Amino acid sequence: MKNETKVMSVRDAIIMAMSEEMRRDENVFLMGEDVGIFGGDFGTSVGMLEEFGEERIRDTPISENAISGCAIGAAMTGMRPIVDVTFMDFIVYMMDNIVNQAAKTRYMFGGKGQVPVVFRAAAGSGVGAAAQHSQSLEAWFTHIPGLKVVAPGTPADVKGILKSAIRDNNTVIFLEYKAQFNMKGEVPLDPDFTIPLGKAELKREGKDVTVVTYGRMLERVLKAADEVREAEGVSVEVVDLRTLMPLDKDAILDSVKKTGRVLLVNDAHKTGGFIGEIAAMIAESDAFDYLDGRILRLAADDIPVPYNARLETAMLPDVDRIKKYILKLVNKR
Amino acid sequence: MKNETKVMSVRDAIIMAMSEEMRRDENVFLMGEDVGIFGGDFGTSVGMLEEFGEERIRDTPISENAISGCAIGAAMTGMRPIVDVTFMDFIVYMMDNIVNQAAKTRYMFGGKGQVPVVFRAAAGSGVGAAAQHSQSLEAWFTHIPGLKVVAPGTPADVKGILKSAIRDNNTVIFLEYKAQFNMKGEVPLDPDFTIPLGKAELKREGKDVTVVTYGRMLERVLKAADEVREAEGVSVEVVDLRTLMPLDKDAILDSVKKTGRVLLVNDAHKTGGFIGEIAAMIAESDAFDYLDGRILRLAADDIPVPYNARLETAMLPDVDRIKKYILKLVNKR
Amino acid sequence: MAKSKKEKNQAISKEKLLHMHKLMCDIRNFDDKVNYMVKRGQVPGMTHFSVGEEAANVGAVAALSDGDFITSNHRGHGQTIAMEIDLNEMMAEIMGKATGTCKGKGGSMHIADLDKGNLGANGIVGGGMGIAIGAALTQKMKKTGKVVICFFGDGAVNEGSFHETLNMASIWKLPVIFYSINNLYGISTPISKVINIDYNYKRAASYGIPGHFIEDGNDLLAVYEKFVELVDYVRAGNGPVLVESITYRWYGHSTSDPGKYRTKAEVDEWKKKDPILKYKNDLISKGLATAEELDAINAKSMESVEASVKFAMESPEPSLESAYEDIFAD
Amino acid sequence: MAKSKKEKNQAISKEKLLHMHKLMCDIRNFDDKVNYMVKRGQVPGMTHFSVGEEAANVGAVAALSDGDFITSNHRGHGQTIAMEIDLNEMMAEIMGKATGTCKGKGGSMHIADLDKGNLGANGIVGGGMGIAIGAALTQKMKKTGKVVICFFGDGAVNEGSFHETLNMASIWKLPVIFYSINNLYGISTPISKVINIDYNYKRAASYGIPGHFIEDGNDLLAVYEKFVELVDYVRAGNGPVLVESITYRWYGHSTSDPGKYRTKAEVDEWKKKDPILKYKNDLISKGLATAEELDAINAKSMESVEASVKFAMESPEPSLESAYEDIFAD
Ligand SMILES: Cc1ncc(C[n+]2csc(CCOP(=O)(O)OP(=O)(O)O)c2C)c(N)n1
Ligand SMILES: Cc1ncc(C[n+]2csc(CCOP(=O)(O)OP(=O)(O)O)c2C)c(N)n1
Ligand SMILES: [Mg+2]
Ligand SMILES: [Mg+2]
Repeated sequence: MKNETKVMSVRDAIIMAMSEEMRRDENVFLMGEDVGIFGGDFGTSVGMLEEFGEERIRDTPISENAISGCAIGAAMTGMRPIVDVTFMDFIVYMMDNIVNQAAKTRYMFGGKGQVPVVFRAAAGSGVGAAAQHSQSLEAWFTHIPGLKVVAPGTPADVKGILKSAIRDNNTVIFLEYKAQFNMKGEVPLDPDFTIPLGKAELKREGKDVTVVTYGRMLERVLKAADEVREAEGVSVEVVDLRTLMPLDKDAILDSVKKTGRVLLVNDAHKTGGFIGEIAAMIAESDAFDYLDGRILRLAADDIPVPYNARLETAMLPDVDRIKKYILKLVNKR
Repeated sequence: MKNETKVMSVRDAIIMAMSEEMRRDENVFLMGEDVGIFGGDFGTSVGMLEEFGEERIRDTPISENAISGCAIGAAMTGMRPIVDVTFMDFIVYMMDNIVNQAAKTRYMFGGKGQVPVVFRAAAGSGVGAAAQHSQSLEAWFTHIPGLKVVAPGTPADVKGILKSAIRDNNTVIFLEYKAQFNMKGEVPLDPDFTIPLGKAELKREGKDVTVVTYGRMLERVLKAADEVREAEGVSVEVVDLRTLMPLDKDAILDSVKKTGRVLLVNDAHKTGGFIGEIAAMIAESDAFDYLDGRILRLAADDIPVPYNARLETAMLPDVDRIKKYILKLVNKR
Repeated sequence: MAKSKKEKNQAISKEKLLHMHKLMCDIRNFDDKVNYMVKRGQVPGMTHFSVGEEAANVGAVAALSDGDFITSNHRGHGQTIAMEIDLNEMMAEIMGKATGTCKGKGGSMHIADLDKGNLGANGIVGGGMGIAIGAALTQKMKKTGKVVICFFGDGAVNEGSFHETLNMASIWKLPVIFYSINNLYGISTPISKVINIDYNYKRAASYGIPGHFIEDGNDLLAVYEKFVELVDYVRAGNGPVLVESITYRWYGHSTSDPGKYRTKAEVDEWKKKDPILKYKNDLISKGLATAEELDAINAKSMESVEASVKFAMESPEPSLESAYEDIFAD
Repeated sequence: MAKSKKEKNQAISKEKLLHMHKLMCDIRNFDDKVNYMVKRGQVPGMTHFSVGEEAANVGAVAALSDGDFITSNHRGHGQTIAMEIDLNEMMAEIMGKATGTCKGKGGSMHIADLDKGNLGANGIVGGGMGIAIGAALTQKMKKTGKVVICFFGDGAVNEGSFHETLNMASIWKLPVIFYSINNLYGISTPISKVINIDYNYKRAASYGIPGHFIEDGNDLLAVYEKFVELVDYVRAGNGPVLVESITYRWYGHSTSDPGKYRTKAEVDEWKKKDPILKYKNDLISKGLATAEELDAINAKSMESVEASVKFAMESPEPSLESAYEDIFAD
């Protein structure tokens, strides 16, 4: 098993990561609405009830405040809960517990206690679920000291990052993307396979332009990078953050210093989104002096997510727009 | 009364603004915990119960979800509620209503309906209230299309902006600062005095450095600007945003183009804060080409707010640090 | 909507009896059709159906008068049709067209027509409750004499918003009827697994308000008569009430639902309790209408649903620019 | 903390009787002192006092055994002292010193000692309830036999978290006692203005759990005996209970409170119902202790409070670097 891989979906990678960690550590358990016999709103716990039983695959009432609070209290006393938030939009009802409690507990209590909870939140648009079921709200959490935030973009990264998140002794907000549960890729089968939090990965090495991205947009960025390399000979370096907080600043800055040009891409609303923080971080760093052009951003437009599929699609960066921006940076268009 | 002014505190400016609007429009009313006989947690409705009675100065249970939801439903049907959130930290319990309901109502319903509510939230640290009572969370709301966000920094601006917020047909998050309720200044007595939302003001004109700020930090920025001008002859232009959303981009960019150097200052946690958005906006604009140096940020450190007063103070930009950064930008230090 | 609040004490007019039948048929036919289209990929997004719950919806709304309000939830088609929102516009909305109630921007979960007293379907469980009490507060402050029905499911009763809004409505004596349509499940989760009492309407006691129970939510006249009583009570300024009716949804929770959590036998059992069939038999046996009359209404309803599909199909997609409109009010 | 859960059926040992007196005196003296210092600007931040509520706090905690847990709220000094947290460290915390329970980073509203089963005072009304049921879930999953008391006020009962957590604890039969200390006001707002029933403990019925009432929350033995019973019940795996006691806070809500919402007469009336005096008279009249013994305990308590002030005053301020520590666990 050590070096074996298998092609599987993000959904299956999530199930595998949770199941392995639950086998490994009896303190790990999953709770949330319809995680049991239903197998999760997005099928991300199908089969787990059968293996782990009702105590550890815990169906809850529709009570997001109690779910999140209960997870935190359990974590403070020795358990390691995973919460299936389902649609990230519902995290609005968990804000006190995540922001005022989990993030601050250890600090307020002078270094005592820890809150190892993973909140798995299905982010983003792409399934025709409209304004209240399509948000990517990671920027709320990256702003709060004491929280870790991760958003892997491939099935393998999903497995490795989720396992690290479960093992981490802090509260982790884990973004998974509704539009990508069926996305497939090679995933290591080794139950010891993990990916450290806080480390970005160069998914492509390049010298002309740096593109920094994470989560859902990685797929499109890679496609765009490959296409512009192919068609225009532009060498794009793709920095896949995977972890937003703690942020791997060095990976970003090193790449920017190398290429002198940078495009930031994510799927949250542009204004106030996390890529704004990255732009600011670059602009105040010594990498600024290496910049050959503006720091460009591509993100979701600043509108609530519309229901109509064409409109929903249009508000997001697509491969063409990403390519256009890359070429703009190298003055090819 | 037309051109008269009076020196008064921020607290009194708030009371005056609300009272004038309540006299002017019978649909305006105030609701929140202890707004009645107690006069508000911060004294911001003292005396109003006596003038307007219990129906319009409405004490509520400790039920932030119901308070915010009720305000929104009332607004959708013709009223214009003002909600005293008290400590901004408690807005965690209002997130669904503000973000999923108020911000999206008009859009989701295809342009029907409006939600004229003002949420007055006491932000920031400075009163020894520790991690759960000291946050400035404006960045959560500037990220959500459909909301307006304002943060005036002088008693006169507080009056003028609050009145415009009450008259606005959209949901407005109004930041007031716990540490500044007693701050005094000249305030116009004219009940027709308002300040338009979405317009920044140059609080100082200058040519060497632009400092963009808002809210609580304005006072410190002005002091720093005056002191460096005095002591070092550095001419600082201070752009006071007052409104964060909609953002007066032109005011910022024009100033940056003029000075070529920019410092951004606020009192929220640095990472993911709203000034990061401003930095990103500058870095992707044509003003980038005018920059003579990095875009610097000064904000609260990325730690939960500690109780101890010295620690609480140290985590915030003070006049000296602001001066140091200004001088850094002009290479004087 | 009923025009008179006195109706309880009078015989219900034949016109009204038949109209309620029509509305139930509309709901059934509309949702059957949408379900059919969903299965064929002709509906672009998430939907939730009211089939099986027609009486529970129509009976409640039928007790309202012009100018009254409702708030609805994700399973809103039934309430919305009962509120006489245009079928063409509803179908167009579900198909994401520019002619839809929400110009194609809201979709199934947000169908509403604020101009007609429907303050919104809501994608957030418990999300409409605050809006409902706020609308009721306006009626009280402005002394309009209008009332609000706040619709929600059995699963929603464990949201904090339920507790906070019932309490606030009670202490302020707001004219709102909290109405839990108990279809026994929240997605896959049986209500018996998530509350430790038999029926949720009993929670009214916590707020010092009356709790009412409609044991057979598939009995249109029982629902209607109860709501006439409740609307009267609430309109008279007595403060809010909580009412619960028992019914069942025939289809899965939403667009895709493997349905492992309930047996076919259970579903079949409930299909026998078909609210439309029951009402039809009722009217016929009481001599209030003939089978022919009722069937003709259904046939017409099917036609109007087909027409709504045609309307929707022929309607234009919203323009890309329209995505950037309607965010802020002037 | 009591070591035996059988105690209810036995006479309470004299040692325990006197120890409970000591704890009440500690709360009184500690908070009197802090209040004195607040008035002189010697305390840097927000504080809330437990004076008047000593019996309601001590009687509850005294029924716990080692290894049990509490969650507390903004008015946490009383519970924390009852949990035997070190007075020196508490005073140092309130003065923001490095030697404080939270190294000066938490302050009055967050005094806690997680190592001693105190899962935190909490600045968010209702914020500790989720933590309480989570701690109870751990006990249940790990079969530790330990229980949790979740402390909150009368005002907190209208938070959504109250509803959601009581329900969840009930359906999962978690070992937690929800304890509302009803001091008649939430800041300035009388409980009678914000609920439409007489007592909140009756809301237990909504969750299918027992509701208990302690009419005189200033009667230490009444509180203690009720809690011995409840702790037994909960520890035996019967699921949660809700209990409410009536008491009164003598001081204002927090550091600054003009107190216009209640009359001096009312405050004076309640001061006559002093829980410490009552207990003292009780013990003396039953011949269980002498006035001298009790006064000596109080005198010693005052000394320890003075000593805590000295300790706190002499303690160092936390270093600036310390502000940047303790954010993440390894
Ligand atoms: C706050 C929130 N949590 C969870 C969901 C996901 N969700 C949508 S419908 C539903 C079940 C609702 O059950 P019920 O209230 O009984 O209504 P029904 O669907 O049975 O009509 C859930 C959990 C949601 N939309 N909003
Ligand atoms: C979520 C939240 N809302 C409001 C407050 C402000 N607040 C602090 S204490 C308090 C009153 C609490 O009343 P009660 O529960 O009766 O406790 P008491 O202070 O009387 O002990 C309020 C409203 C808060 N801290 N948290
Ligand atoms: Mg249901
Ligand atoms: Mg109280």
